[in-house]
Amino acid sequence: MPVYSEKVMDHFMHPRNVGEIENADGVGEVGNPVCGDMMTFYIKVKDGRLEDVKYKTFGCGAAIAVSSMVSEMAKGATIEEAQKITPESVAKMLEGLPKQKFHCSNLGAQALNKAIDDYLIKTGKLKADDSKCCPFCDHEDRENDPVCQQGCQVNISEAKTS
Amino acid sequence: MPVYSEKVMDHFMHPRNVGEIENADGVGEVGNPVCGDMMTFYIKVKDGRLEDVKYKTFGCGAAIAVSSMVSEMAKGATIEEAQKITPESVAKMLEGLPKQKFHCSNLGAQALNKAIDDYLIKTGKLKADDSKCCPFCDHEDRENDPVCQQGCQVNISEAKTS
Amino acid sequence: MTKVYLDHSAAAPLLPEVREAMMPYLGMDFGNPLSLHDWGDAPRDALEEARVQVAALIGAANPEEVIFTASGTESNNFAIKGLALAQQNKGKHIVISAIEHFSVMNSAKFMEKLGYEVSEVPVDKNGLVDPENVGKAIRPDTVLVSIMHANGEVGTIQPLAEISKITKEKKVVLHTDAVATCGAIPVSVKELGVDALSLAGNPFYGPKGSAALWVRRGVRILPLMDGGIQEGGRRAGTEDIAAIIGMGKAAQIAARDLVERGQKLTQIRDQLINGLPAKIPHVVVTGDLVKRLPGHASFCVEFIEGEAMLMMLNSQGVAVSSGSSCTSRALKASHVLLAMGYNHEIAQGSLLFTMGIQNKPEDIDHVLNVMPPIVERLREMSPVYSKFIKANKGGQ
Amino acid sequence: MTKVYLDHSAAAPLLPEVREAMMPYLGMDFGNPLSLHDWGDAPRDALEEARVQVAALIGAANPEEVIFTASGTESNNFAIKGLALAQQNKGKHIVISAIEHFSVMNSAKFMEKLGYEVSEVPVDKNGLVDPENVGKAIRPDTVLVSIMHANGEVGTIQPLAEISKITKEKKVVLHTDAVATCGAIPVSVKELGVDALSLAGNPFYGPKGSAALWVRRGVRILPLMDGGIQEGGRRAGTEDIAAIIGMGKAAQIAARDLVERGQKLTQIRDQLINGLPAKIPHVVVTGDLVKRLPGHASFCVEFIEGEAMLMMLNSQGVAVSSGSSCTSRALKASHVLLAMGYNHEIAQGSLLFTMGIQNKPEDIDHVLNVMPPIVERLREMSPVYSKFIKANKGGQ
Ligand SMILES: Cc1ncc(COP(=O)(O)O)c(C=O)c1O
Ligand SMILES: Cc1ncc(COP(=O)(O)O)c(C=O)c1O
Repeated sequence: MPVYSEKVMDHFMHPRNVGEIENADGVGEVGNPVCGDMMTFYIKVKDGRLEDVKYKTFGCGAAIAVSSMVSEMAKGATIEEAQKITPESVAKMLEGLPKQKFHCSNLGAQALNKAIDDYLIKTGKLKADDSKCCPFCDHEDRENDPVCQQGCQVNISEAKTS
Repeated sequence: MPVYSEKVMDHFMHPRNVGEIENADGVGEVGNPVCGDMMTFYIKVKDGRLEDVKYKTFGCGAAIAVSSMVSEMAKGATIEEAQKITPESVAKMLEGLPKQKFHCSNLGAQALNKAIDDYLIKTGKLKADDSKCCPFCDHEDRENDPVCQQGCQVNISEAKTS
Repeated sequence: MTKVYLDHSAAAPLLPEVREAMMPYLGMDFGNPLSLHDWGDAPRDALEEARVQVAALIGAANPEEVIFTASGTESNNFAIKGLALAQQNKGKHIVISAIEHFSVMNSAKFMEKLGYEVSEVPVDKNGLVDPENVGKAIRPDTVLVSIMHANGEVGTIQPLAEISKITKEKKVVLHTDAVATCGAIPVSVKELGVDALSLAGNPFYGPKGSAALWVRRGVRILPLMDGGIQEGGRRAGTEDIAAIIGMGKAAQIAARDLVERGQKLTQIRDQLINGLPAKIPHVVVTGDLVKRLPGHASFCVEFIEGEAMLMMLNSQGVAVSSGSSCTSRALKASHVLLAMGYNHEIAQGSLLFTMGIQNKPEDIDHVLNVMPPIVERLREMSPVYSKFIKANKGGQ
Repeated sequence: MTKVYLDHSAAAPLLPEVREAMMPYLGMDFGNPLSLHDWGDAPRDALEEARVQVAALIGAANPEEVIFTASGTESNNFAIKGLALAQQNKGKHIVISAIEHFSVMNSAKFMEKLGYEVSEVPVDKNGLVDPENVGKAIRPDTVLVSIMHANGEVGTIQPLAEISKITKEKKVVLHTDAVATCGAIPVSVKELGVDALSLAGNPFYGPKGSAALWVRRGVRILPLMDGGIQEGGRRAGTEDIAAIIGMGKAAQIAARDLVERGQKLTQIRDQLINGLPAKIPHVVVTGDLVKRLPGHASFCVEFIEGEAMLMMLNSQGVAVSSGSSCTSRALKASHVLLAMGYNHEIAQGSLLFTMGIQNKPEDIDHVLNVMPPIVERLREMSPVYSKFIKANKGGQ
């Protein structure tokens, strides 16, 4: 059996919505080369809906497929709907991800959310506060652990010194 | 390749001179079930020659072949000639013995020598003194080692208590 | 010449179906299961299929609990060293039986070098461990008990389900060396109640170089093979997929044929166990007559030595062992027989017949025909026998 | 579709002659080499013949110095743990290089749990160890130095003969992991001056599950596998004769064809090493260009990630690795590239092509054709690349 599901392979080989949006309403960047995967999401908002979603991704097959899937799930959705996209729902839509890929590569939903937050902050609908975020994958559950347990699993203290 | 040489197999399958000699001139018993091999040699002496040599052996294929070969080498020899039979010369005549069999099973020369000593003591030509002998294989080089290094390699102190 | 192979505990032939199953992995499907490209797919699938098959043979709920190794010896080393070291903060005391295979016994001895203490539980004349004695041997600092499921030399099957009641109560990890039982009798890790279990492929007609350690989920173990991330990081080293798939196939067939094989082997075993002492005086059956492996008949023939019998049987086309194949070249008498209370002299006369699925009742007939003259010849040559005869005459 | 396998360091196909040589031992000659009856003869002869063949491949004077194991990983674990433990009264300090295979590195880490200290000697940008640094790392309590012969990930061959001058002078045991070199380049334990050497069969088209540790006579080592008396008591466990005879045959053929193979592989290696950077900008060759394994081409492709390239190459029928096969599923960037001074970002773009004797120049042509569009596509998608382009535009 191949490592990746057919759905993942399809999105990896034919990623949807790749690119940047000039003058995007929100931009969200997550990840870091230490962890191996980086994504930048761009959104265009109109009437509370994500009129356009684009991204650029540095990373493995899973990371690329995840970005593509997230862009498809988000495009045309309301902000509230898009905020409900989770790593789990993305993995499900992709017909599963290999276990060891789940955390590290499945950053699309976070990147999208960060782009949405960026939009919300820019438009004054949200106050900037990312104190709880991992600096590498921007996972929210960091809680000052030296290792990003819930997110990219990078050893943060080690990675910072090296 | 078989474990044993053809010569060993021949002597093992068709041992020469098996048996006891009633009213033997000398009897030599060596070995012990701890070590796995026991041999009793019987000799009949006439005019300084071993007129007859017989033996009984409890032991592995090598032990039986060794006994048989020693009996052949000794039969008809002078006492002096017979005393010169060594484990090495026996092994050579047998076209080699497996390494791990060399010490433990190659007691034939010692048993023969013990039978000769027995004859020499009985006839007043030798004083009894076996203080340096291993109690299991009767090797001479014991020198108060707890393990019979040169002979049967039995751990003497262990074997005595068990 | 009639050829009768009765040394299956030393080595068993591969089943043709097993060899068939292995061939692709010695050919086109040579890839590494860790590879992310197409060449990794077939070996990865094969690996996981074999894991399911082996788990099924031992009634393990979760295939991921099966860790493939390269020999029964490796599984036992892994278990003893890995389970003990993983708990070194808890204590440094290990309990084993007095008749364990050398791979358990010498692994425990190795742990002594690292500051552990080892207690040996005795066995009775039939080679049985009394569960109560296991309980008595357990101390507050005991971290591991290892009692073999069946002994390969005397065939005795231990009351593991009763032993596990005690280790569970005392919250001590229980390992069992089931190399001799898996594929020969029904083995269920659940019913046995053990925490870890060693098995090997060759005893049930799988390839040499195939074996496994099953470790219950949640039980901590340190690797014996440090290195890469194979086997979930628990056993590093490129997997020998051909061996593993062969073990899986053999496990599948063993599970299917277990009952039928057992009945057949028990029948010819009893033919020999009853026949030999009836034909030859002063022959004792070693091991338990009831709690016994099918296809396993072991004896001590008094007054003569095992290897000599073995060689003469060989000249009649019959292959057997004296003691376990591992001990046959060592210079010491079987520690198993000594622990069961036999003296050195009798232990030297040990002879072991292990039957396989290809053996027939006629094979046993052949043995029963050729054995008596062999024993007679060797006894005629034996100084021990002549002493016995003289002593008995003297006594009359 | 064109199929091009360029991942021989992950797994190599068996030579047909090797498979032929193995077959009897998967069939009629299934016996145990320790058996004293006829069934033991053929496997025992095979075992000793293979030992001679393997000894010949590495220029070992004495075949008895070769101990068969089941993987390169086992050989390395055996060496590091066994050589260190055998000298524990002398000292508890081990020196390794910073780019050892995980089986050496993690074995050394395991020894730290037993109270040993481990020093890592750095490497330069090409992955070379400076022998002087080995000398500096040795302390009065150093009992073992282990420096790999060649690294499987970047192909760099170490100056072992110079390193052994230092260890001999300082009277410290020197082990080398030669899994990547044996059968690929001439290896002579005498010329290298080492005391112990690990090798495995699959890299030279022998079976998986076959490997060996050579230990110079007189050098003390404790077993990793405790148990029976196989391999002179140094490695217990029933021997996998089929694997061993396969390794012997493969060693014999490798010794015969070494020079020819080396020339051919060096040629197609250089075709790729020269061709790829010429066709694609921002590609760096990793490892030394001269002191390099034949058939080994490794790169870092900037701005994109290795696995994505690997998967796209796979869709074009090309099989490669990113980092070693063992690390490809781990979540960390290659410790080898980081130790050589590459940063994380570049290290993520690692790509490894390992060629085998069946590869042809056309295979490399195919790679050189399909690679550029793959890299282009992935760079177009890469936020790192767009930042680089923007920064460069700004700078102009
Ligand atoms: C240099 C080196 N050492 C050791 C090993 C481990 O060998 P094995 O996978 O046979 O355990 C490898 C495997 O690729 C290697 O390249
Ligand atoms: C009970 C038992 N445990 C362990 C082993 C060792 O297995 P292996 O020879 O596969 O290492 C044996 C081998 O005969 C055995 O009978």
